[in-house]
Amino acid sequence: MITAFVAVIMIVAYFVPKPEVSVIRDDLQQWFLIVVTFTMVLGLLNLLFVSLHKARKGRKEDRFYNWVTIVSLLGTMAAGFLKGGINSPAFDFIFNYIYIPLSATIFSLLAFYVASASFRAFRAKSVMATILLITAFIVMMGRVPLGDWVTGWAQGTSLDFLYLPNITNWIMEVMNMAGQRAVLMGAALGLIATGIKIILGIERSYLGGE
Amino acid sequence: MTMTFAGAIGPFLAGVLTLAIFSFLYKDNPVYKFAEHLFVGTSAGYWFIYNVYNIFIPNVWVALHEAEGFRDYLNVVLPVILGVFMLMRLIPSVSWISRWAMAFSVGMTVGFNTITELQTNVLQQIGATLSPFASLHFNNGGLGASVNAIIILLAVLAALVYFFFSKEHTGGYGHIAKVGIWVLMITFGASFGYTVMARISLLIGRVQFLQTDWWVAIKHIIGLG
Amino acid sequence: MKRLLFTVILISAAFFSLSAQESEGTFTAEDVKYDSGGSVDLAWNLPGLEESQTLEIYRVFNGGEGKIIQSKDLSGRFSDRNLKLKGSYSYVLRVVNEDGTVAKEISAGPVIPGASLFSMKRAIVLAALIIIFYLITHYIRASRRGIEFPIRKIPALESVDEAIGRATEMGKPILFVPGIMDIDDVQTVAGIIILGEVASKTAAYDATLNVPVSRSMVMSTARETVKESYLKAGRPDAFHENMIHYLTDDQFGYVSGVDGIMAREKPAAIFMLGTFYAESLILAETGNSIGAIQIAGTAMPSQLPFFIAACDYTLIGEELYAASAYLSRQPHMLGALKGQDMAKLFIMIILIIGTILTLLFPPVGAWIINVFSNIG
Amino acid sequence: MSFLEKLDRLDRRIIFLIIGVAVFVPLLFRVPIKVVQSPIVQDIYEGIQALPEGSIILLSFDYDPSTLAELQPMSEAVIKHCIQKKHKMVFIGLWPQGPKLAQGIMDEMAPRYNLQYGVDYVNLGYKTGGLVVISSLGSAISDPFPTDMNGTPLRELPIFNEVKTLRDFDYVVSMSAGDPGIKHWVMIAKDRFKVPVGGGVTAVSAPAFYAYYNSGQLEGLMGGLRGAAEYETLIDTPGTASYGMSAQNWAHLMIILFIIIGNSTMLILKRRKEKSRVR
Repeated sequence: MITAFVAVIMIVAYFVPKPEVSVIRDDLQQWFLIVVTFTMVLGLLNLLFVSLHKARKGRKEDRFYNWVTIVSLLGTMAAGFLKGGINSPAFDFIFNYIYIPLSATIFSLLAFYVASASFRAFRAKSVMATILLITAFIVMMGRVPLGDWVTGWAQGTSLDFLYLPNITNWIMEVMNMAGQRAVLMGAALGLIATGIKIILGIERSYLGGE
Repeated sequence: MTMTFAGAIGPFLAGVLTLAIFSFLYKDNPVYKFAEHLFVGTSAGYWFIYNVYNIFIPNVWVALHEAEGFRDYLNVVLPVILGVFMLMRLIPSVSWISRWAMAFSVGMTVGFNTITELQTNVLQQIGATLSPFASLHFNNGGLGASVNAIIILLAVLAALVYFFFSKEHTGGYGHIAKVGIWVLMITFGASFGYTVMARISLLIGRVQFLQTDWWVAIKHIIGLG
Repeated sequence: MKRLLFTVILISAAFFSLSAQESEGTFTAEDVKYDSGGSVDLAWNLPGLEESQTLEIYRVFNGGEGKIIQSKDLSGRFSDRNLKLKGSYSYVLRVVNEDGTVAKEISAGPVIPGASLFSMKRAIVLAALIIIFYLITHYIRASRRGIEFPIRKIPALESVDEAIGRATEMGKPILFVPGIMDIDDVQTVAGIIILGEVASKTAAYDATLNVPVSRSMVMSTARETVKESYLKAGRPDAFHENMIHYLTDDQFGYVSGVDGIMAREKPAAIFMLGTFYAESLILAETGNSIGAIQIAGTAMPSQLPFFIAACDYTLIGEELYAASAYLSRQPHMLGALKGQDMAKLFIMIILIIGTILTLLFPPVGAWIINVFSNIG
Repeated sequence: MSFLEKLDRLDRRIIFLIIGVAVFVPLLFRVPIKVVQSPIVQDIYEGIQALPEGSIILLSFDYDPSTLAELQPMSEAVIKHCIQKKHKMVFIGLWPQGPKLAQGIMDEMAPRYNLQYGVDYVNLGYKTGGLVVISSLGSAISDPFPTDMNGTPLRELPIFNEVKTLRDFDYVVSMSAGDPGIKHWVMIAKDRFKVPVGGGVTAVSAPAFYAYYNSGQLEGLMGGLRGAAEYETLIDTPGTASYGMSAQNWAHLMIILFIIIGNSTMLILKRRKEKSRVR
């Protein structure tokens, strides 16, 4: 009920720019922001409780690490409330020398996983996978000097179209664009249909089955 | 490069943490676990503070202080109440209250997404596919672009055919669907190639950091700098 | 003589009026019609502006004045946006000499930046929404009247039985990963619906199901759903709450947790259905290395390549949403899916007709393109 | 177990090691690599090159440290180019961390090239608001930025004798990792105020901006590390991107080899199995 009501207001308000109506849309958006912030607080409390529980009653060898989580969480929050807030030197230090290196490094681990997956998992098991691999191949070659070395002879000649960076650009600008568009349209329709089902009350599993 | 001892500590610490994460590649170990838990804690704390300063303070605190009249108050108090409902999930006996907040949140996302998805991902994409045809010409300069516009149109159509669910992929229709899935595979292959590149760039950034900033900091700390 | 005098007067009048206009210039402020409100169009024309002078435009509102434009252009237009609706705005244009003295002042307004009852530029969105809404509800109603809609084979979903069967034979568990987002994400909802179908099969085969989640709300929803499936299958005794367990909200913490489960329990079938980000590759690679049958699905375009390359079957984008209808075969779900297909057909027809019109009647085409591209 | 079977079940740590070495070694030896130019990068270079000496460039740092690896080399390359051409630079940031990143570059460059703060360059700092900040720059720079990053009023900085509004800039360069970013500079600075806009984005998001380039709304674009390396080659001063590019090159080569080896062992083993089954 609430869901459908809110959703319909949002949709109607989009089409009616009359201030009396569109203001509701802006207000609701503000509300949403605030509610989402609370969701984040919820996640944070969850994390804190779970860690506390594990830190006291979990497996012995894991207890220490849960304290690490708790202390770093509270420490970061404390630094944020110091004078200067988000720009305080302490918060800056945590951000620049702990948060940034850790998050960048964790994401860079994926470079290694890509490599190992390319060896063990990315196999031409089917026609589809083969097409995908060949395209990935060309694009990877075309984006580094390797592509120039291998096909540099073709550049500027009548076989210019065989020059790998050119093929890469064409794939990106034509085939990739078309495919992305179709995926976007399809997924958008799927989402809209689910939205309509939710508004009509046909779909209500998000409430945890009643 | 000038660097104070105190200034060297930060990069030094960052370098150690970087290596701690990399140590996971060999195998899971206490040093990695420490760094991972440190990351979980700091990132949760960081986003919390970020939200406090960017959402809570301007939208709740300041808004409450500058509120004029009933309506402005309502605009702060009601969402805060809904937010508190959300927190009720932590208390099992009243966790059903959080469903109201969830219902609101789902309603917002549905109402908002339905429109934006329709506008940007359906209608404007139609416009973008059609627009090259307005300047279509098959002379020397425009030939490539025109052929590309036609290829894009056909590829979009074929890929959409693949997404039809109410008809078996058989006969000529099946062939079109087949072309469609090929288009999709080429798309995914291309974005695969690009993502690989971005991930390796990130790794390069970390290695460059270790080789320059960290190295300078180490030299400094042991008194060589 | 009289005539001459008359002519002189006429010419000088014209001259004066011209020069008057030249020195005065024009400055107008108008509300933008059929918009979403909050904008005023300003236009000025000052042929007499000298090289050394600059013009400044001030917005006057609530007794306060704020400079919005500083320019040396003789004429120009500007849209003042983000104004309060129903406020009364005036504008003052001042021509300022080099030494800072004001040479001239023209005011315009007051204007009330109103909004119309309906935004014309968005009409196309409304039309599209009505059509899609009609198509989907129409086919849902048709399905309720008992009309059956066929559905094509989706290989990834055909293989669900096979995967569960194999896991049962081998006596190994089945792992279901519903992504890392909360339940208000539509993809997560789609994932949970499929979980319900998977659970009724594991209940029937008496296989072990393991569902690690990263959100508490997803956990409670998933528990309800799985419980219901086990009840319907007549195996309430086989259901345990801790089949579905919470790991952590944190992305990488969750991934290393799931990775650990894969390494320890070596599930024979792994389902990954929902919203995935960078973790897709790590999960798919590990799953592949333990030799499990992997069925994945997401609508995140950037993660699909990894799933397709490393998993046995992948639901691509819209297929994920179609999955619940496919597995449950509930009439209204199939009807909605048919409506979705019709909407797609409609888009394709627009694309084809649009192309033909653009090629044959360029002005009509330009209009169509504008309608689709410039949505207010 | 035959060699091929062993290869098929290779420990992934060996693969990790190979990739690590492929990235680490080229970076250690700093082998710059010359990359072939693409027109989209060349255009932004030529745009800045063609401006008369002493033109004023606005550089917007619209990213944070998470995309440093890709975007910082671009910023460095463009700043070096501006210094070579004796252009004056004004830095701002639409992202909170951006101006600090600009500061980091200038702390190193300013003493080396003898640049004077306030005359040759100015750092205005960060303002929240994105699109709104840009459009208010259009009316007067002093509206969103009454002072620079250090709190000095703009009238005390000589550079602002010539520059009053966004229109007075000769070029806008945005290094952009998302929203707000280069898209908004195009929408306001280019479309509304007719100031040429160019810049750089991450490799992942680059394809989405080709449309702006093709329509002429964007003068030129650097995409990812490769774009930065191309720019470095154009100004003939190899920097981090050029060194990084050779590491990228080797890493890609390795990944491509992995795919080939992985697939060929699979095929050979499959064929063997089939043969043994026939027997």
